[in-house]
Amino acid sequence: MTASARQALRLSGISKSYGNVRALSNLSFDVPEGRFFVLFGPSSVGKTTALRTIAGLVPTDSGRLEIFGSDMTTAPIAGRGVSMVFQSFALYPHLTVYENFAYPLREEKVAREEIDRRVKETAAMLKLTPRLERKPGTLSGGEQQRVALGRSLIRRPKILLLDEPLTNLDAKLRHDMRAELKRLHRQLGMTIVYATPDELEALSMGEEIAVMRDGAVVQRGTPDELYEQPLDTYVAGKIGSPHMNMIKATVSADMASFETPLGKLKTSRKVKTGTAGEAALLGIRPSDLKIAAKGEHAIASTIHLIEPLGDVTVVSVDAGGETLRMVLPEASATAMKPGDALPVAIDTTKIHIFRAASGQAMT
Amino acid sequence: MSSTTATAAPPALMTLAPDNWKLAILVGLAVSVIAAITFPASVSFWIVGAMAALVAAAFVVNAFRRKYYGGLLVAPAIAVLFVMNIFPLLWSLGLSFFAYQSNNQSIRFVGLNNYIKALTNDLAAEANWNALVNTAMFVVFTVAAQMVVGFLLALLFAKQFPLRKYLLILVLTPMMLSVVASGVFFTYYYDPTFGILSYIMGNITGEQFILMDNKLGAVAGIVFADAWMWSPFVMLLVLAGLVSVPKYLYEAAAIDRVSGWRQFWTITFPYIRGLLMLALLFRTIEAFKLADLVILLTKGGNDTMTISYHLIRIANEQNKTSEGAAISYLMLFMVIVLTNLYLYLANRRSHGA
Amino acid sequence: MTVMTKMKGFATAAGFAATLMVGGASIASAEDVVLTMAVPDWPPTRIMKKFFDEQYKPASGNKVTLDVDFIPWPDFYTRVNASLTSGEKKYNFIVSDSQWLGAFVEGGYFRKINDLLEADPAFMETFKSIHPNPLNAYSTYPHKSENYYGFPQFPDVLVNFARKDIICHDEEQKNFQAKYNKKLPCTGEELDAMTWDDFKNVGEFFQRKKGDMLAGAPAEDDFYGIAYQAGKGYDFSSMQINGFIWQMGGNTWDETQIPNGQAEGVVNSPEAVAALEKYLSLIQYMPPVAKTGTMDIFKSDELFREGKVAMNINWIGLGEASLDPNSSKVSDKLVFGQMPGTMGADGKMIRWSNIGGQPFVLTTWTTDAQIKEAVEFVKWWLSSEIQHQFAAGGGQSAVKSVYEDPKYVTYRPWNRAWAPQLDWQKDVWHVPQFFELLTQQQDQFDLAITGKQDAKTTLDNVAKFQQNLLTEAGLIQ
Amino acid sequence: MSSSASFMERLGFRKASGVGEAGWGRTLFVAVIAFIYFIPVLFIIFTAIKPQNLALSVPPTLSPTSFFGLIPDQYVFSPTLENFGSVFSRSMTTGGAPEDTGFDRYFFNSIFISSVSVGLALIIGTLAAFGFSRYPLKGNDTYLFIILTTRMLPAIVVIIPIILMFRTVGLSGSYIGIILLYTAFNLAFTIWMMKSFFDELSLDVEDAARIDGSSEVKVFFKICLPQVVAGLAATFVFGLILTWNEFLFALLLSGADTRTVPVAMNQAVSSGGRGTDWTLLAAIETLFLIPVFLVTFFLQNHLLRGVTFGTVKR
Amino acid sequence: MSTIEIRKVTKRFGDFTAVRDADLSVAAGEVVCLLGPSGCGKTTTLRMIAGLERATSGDVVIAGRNMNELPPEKRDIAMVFQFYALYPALSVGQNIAMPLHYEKLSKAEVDARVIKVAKIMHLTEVLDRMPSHISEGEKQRLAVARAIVRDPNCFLFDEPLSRLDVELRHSMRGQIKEVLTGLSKATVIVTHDQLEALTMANRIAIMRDGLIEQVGTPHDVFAKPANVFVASFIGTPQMNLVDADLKSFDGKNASVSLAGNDLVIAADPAVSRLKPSKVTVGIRPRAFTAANEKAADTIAAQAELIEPMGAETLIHARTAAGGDIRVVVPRDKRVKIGEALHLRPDPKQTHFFGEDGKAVRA
Repeated sequence: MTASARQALRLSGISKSYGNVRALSNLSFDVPEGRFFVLFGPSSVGKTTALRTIAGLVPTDSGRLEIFGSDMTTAPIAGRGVSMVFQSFALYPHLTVYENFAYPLREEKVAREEIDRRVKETAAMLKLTPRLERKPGTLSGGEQQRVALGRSLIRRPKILLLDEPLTNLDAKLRHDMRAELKRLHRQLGMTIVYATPDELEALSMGEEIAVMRDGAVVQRGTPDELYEQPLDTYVAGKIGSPHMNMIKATVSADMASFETPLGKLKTSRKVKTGTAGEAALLGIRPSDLKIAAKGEHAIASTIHLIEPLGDVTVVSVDAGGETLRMVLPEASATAMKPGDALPVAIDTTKIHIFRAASGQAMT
Repeated sequence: MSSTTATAAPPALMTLAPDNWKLAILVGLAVSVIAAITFPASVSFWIVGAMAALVAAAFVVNAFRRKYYGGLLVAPAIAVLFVMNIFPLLWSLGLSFFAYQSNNQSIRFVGLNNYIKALTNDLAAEANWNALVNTAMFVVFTVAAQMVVGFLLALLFAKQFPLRKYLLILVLTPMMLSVVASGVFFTYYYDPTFGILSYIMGNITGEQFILMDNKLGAVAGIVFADAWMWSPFVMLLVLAGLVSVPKYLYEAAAIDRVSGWRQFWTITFPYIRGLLMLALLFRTIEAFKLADLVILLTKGGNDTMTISYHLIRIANEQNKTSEGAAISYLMLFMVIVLTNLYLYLANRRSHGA
Repeated sequence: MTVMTKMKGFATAAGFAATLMVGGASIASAEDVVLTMAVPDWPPTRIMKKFFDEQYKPASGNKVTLDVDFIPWPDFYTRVNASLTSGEKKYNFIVSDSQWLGAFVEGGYFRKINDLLEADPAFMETFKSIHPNPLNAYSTYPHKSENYYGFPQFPDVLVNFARKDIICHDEEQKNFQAKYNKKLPCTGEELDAMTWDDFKNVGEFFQRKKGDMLAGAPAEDDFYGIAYQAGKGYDFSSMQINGFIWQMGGNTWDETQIPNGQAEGVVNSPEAVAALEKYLSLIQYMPPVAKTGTMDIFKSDELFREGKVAMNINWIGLGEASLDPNSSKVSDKLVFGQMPGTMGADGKMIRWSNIGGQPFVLTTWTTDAQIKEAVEFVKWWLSSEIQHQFAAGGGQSAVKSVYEDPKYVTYRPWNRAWAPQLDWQKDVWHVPQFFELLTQQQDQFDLAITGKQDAKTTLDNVAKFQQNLLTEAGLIQ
Repeated sequence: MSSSASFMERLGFRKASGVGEAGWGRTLFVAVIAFIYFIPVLFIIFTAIKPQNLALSVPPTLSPTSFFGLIPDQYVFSPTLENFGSVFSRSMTTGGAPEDTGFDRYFFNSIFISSVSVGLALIIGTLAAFGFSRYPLKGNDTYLFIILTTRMLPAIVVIIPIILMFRTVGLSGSYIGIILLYTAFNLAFTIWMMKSFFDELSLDVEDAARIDGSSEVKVFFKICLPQVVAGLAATFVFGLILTWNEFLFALLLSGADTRTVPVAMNQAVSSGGRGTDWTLLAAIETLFLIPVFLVTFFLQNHLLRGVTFGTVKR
Repeated sequence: MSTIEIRKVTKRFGDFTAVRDADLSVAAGEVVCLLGPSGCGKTTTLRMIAGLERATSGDVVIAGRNMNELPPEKRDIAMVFQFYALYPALSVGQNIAMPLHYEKLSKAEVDARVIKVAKIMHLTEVLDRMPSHISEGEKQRLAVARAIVRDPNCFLFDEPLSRLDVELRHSMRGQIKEVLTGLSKATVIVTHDQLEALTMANRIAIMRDGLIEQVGTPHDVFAKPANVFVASFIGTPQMNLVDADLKSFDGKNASVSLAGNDLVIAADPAVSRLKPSKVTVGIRPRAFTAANEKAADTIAAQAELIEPMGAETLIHARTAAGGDIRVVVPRDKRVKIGEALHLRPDPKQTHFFGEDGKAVRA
């Protein structure tokens, strides 16, 4: 990730509508060369359309698309140097794995021996060598996913677009594939634009994440930036699992403490833009809630629901009429029962403050 | 569906360009009119054809330059259908307003006379009406028989079992027979002296059995032969529907303790309904055209004349071309009304509860 | 596959297809004259083609080819009609049923041959030596005028096919005599002398159930005395019914009387009604298929050949199959006579019958070169030698010198009945409305045959229809 | 998938899967019924190997073998292959030498005309179906319906103008004419069938190919077409069966050189002086059945899969 | 008494044994999850309970009755299918009413029951729609609604959430659990997602290759995995399972050679049974603490890949032996790629597995 990297991709003001439905609304972002860039947002937010626009599968209504500096807004698909992995994998069902791999190379008129060499190399890299003569329909989901990946990688595209490639895999495979993809990216060094609705995928793989809403980017930044400084409640709610607890509050006159149902909370910083008495929302991540140690300032609460997730347990507690989720290590939650009282401590240094009206972060 | 590249602007009206279809139409029309006036029909036909080709070519080039792939893809089919179906249909529509006999090439405009004759002339209209009623009867009986038999056959083959493939082809074979051969053989099967049917019936009842000497028997004989030949068609479509019912629906029904009858109506039937309707549509269209079996089995005797055979006699044997055209247009009108009604019903049913 | 090889493959395929499509249409040069002929596919035409190929040497020295399109009988008219009316101008010669003359002469398809006859007196003489009944039927339009259009290809009449093993059996002879006080006809001459009443007696007498005694042995299957055509298709009842009507003093609409001849009152005259009633009354003695309206000439022939019937009235043209042991179970048991007649008031037999057979005609687009060769061919065909050979091979000849030759009766067993029958032949209408007249009449007759309406109603309907149609067409004033 | 509900979908087609299993008991049961259903065909086939003089025997002869005494002798005939020879060569005159009947030509015509026209309809119709499926027009169904109506009229109605047209153009009796006609005849059905197949395909797969550098033409030929092979096969079989046995067009529009078997078959039906030659007719039909039977048999798996896949909506 | 009990149930398809000697009992009000990777036989087991498959051998007992010979309709069970098995031709309301026809209730009663269930499952708004016109989540709820409209012996769920997207899956887990708690029936849920199993089940039966490997509470299967397979299947990220040589054990501390490190670690006394041998040491990714320098109880590794997961960060670290170790650290603990780590496993969360893969525990 060098600062001087060229821009592999630049979208400026791209809009696209299907009939009355606006898929992309003045979408702009750029991706430096070699970056693992994630488009994150819930379904039907325009991620797929954005990727298809980059690939050239969807003509834009307005705006400009540059790939490595040249205008590609209306260029044919073939010359863009972009390849794509579809959510549905979109393997050629009538061709063997070998032929699926070879297809893009044949289209590029690569010599037969070279095709063979690269197919075998790719198959080896993706551990698909024993499957080369099989048809996609006979492969497991994970294998199909790897074939789709291999087919996109084999012609060494400058930009690789991945459209929710892990959605159709089962839970365990999804976890394993994240690290695999990350390794591949590091190994091959290409620019990747990855669309996903799964924040874990976004956070764990993305070097940079653009959070999308209604066809536009609402915030972009590194995983840390998004986690630590969400610009609004939308981003705050989407990034981090379990979701951030939101507590209604009123800004006090000192601009640093807030009236909440849990009592008065004093944050470690002052808000500069707010006014006293303004309605605010305090965002507290479940992991920033702790069982209060003895003597620590604690909020009294009652356990409402216990969800063991294996390594950790999500415990929902009722406090002052608000429900708060907190994440506890498995071991420390085993003895808990719903109805038990639990003293909770809040790490006030990590409270996020939003305007109740607009949802924007208060600085 | 990608057409990201900018499309070239269409050429101005008077530019001489291969994609200027507007100009091509103008030129084509002008040349055609002049040719039709100056040359005999056999020559002007080709000139008009060439002009049509010119216009078509201009359209194609235009479509190609501007990437109207849809139009390009559909064009050959439309061209063939136009030349071989739509054009002849329009031609015969035109003919139906003339008095024209093909063996005697005089032609005279008579307006709606052919239609009026077909509908009101006491001899012609009665024959037409009679043939129409018979046709309706055959449509109802043959289609009903085919649907029922085809459906039952499909039920037989709905499950996978050993040798299914081989038994299925046996049942499909009647559809592959030439109507001439199977029809002629049915006259044999029904023959009171030589035929198997009368032989068996005679041995059972001890009395002479003549199937085709009354209307009921004649209709039954024709319906049986037709149903025998075409039930496999219905079967194939229904079978396709049956095997498409997901097995888990039946499992769910078993868990939900749904009765067999209700299972059929709420699970099986909705799945085959579409294909059943398709089969019904195609077979109804074909049944409307029933002629060959009637010709072979009864020659229209015992009051089995169908509209299609009636038309063959009028238009072909008697060479009353334009009169036949008028009758067939009346018939087409009816078929279209019926089909639309059918499609309307089909759609309403699949959309309603 | 590269683009080039694909292109080559395509070009080859296209070339092949084009060859196939163009092939077949060969063009005649000066020396090579091709006469294209549309004929029904049956022995008389096959024989003609065979003789031509084996024997014909054109006097002109040109290479003449007879390109014969053998079309199956059931579709013959449909196909020829389509070819003619489509204007494809394919055939030079067409074997036409005599009744089609009007339709196609009026349409301008059939060529008048008077000029050809007049140009060649010898040819005219041969032509005139054809028996006048077939000549009128096959060649003239308007009927019995001096306008000639065709040459007889195969002249045909109805005769009585009988089983001598049955009718000459002593036991049967004796029983018949006892029952009807009349001798059961056995020889050809005795058959000649039969009236329809005798025919009816035979029908009644020989109706046997399976297992009944028949000619000294138990019948293997139901057996019937008589059969004749009573089918709805084409002309498969009119040809028989017309005979009854003419014999019994009635008449059909007479086209030679245009424009004064009437249908109403003629077609449904009391005599005609009585004739039709007579015809219908015999059907009950026939095999049951007659009741279904599908007893056409082929069905009655089949029944006869399979040994289900004692006597059958049918065309000589269908006779060959009866003689062939492969297709006939009765090939060695046959005796033939003239069709039964009606005893006139004067004690003389009246035998009017509807003529069968076909002429062949020339089409109007035939070129002069082709016509020249065509005339040569026809002259050769009508030559005594070839006509004899044709008759010997299973055909018939209407040329006087041929059928009067004593040898003639030896060719086929039914030839004895041939010449006397010729004098009693009439024909139906030759007018362009022929098919409308025929189909409506056949429909009506079918209703009568299958018992749906009586003879009077039937003929009234026929007459009314004919009167209407012919008036509209200007043929009746 | 496709944005608008297709015509088929409105008719109520839905997704496929799973077939039940049954055992030999079912086989036996179905075999009995299938056999009964097949009897009229079997009788024709048996007639083809009967001696001519037994064709109309009463009682009918039913089997070439007694099946170890199971069938009484009176119903048994001794088989012969002579009739098949007669199809191609037999004596056409009384006592004459056997001659060529032209049936080799008719068989060739049937095969050539059927395969070319069904193939052509498949090509043109598939292109059109793809067009209708991928580039939807407003009122798509209406166009399809109009195409369908071209099949609704009795053939005789279009035949009149077609004869007139052929006469003007000089296509009467040519291969081109009859092939074009059959092509049009099959087109409506082909477009209908194939459109529903294309509607089923995943558009993502096509887009994947575009991204892999394929032109639109290649996307169609290398990606879409191979996926609808079952549909092509099913459509081919249906078209073939209909075209193979077509009679009226063939009778009226084919010449002596382009005559097909169904027309020529009538040689055996009231063949002049011989009435119906039952054994000959049966032999012709049996021979005529073989090609289409084999094609259907070998494409049978595709046929059922094709019909299911193509007409059933996800 | 258990509502569902299967005893030594085996299912063979030809040569293939899908389920082998499965024993399981589910008490009234208890939710048991059958958890395992695809093809492990869990669905087959469920289908045998439902009667959709016939057990090759063994007994299926429901509500005290042996059901071996009874078809599904006689077993009085309700089931939710993986693909929901909604009747496509029936509206949502009619779908819910379908299981009630058997009971021959009056129309009013049926309607009342349907509306009641629709309220519970939030389907009131869509009662008149067709299944093809409702969202994926509504379909799933409809499938559940159709099951709970009855009062059956037990409920069976086949992969009920597998078709939903991430967010929906989260929320439906809770909803289903809530509904099941209210119903208090014996329930079997089949799933391949351990999160679903852990959150919804009272007990989890983990299956592999037709065998039930372990049955236990969520805590049991997580904290005391019976064998390597269970250990690897439960917990995210997956437990590190490292091959090691057990050199010696002094009754308290084990000395092992592991991933290129010699390590002394406190271990369960039962480890003594293993003697010196090959073992597998299992350590949860969250069970490491980072030491500043190498020590006798640390494993040396190099951070290779870093996956931020929000509150925590997953580090893939490479050991000297080339193996991969997953370590989860809180997000404030910043690690750079290539950084050398000294990882100290928590002995309490370290598991020893013998060569047979079985956990060694006192």
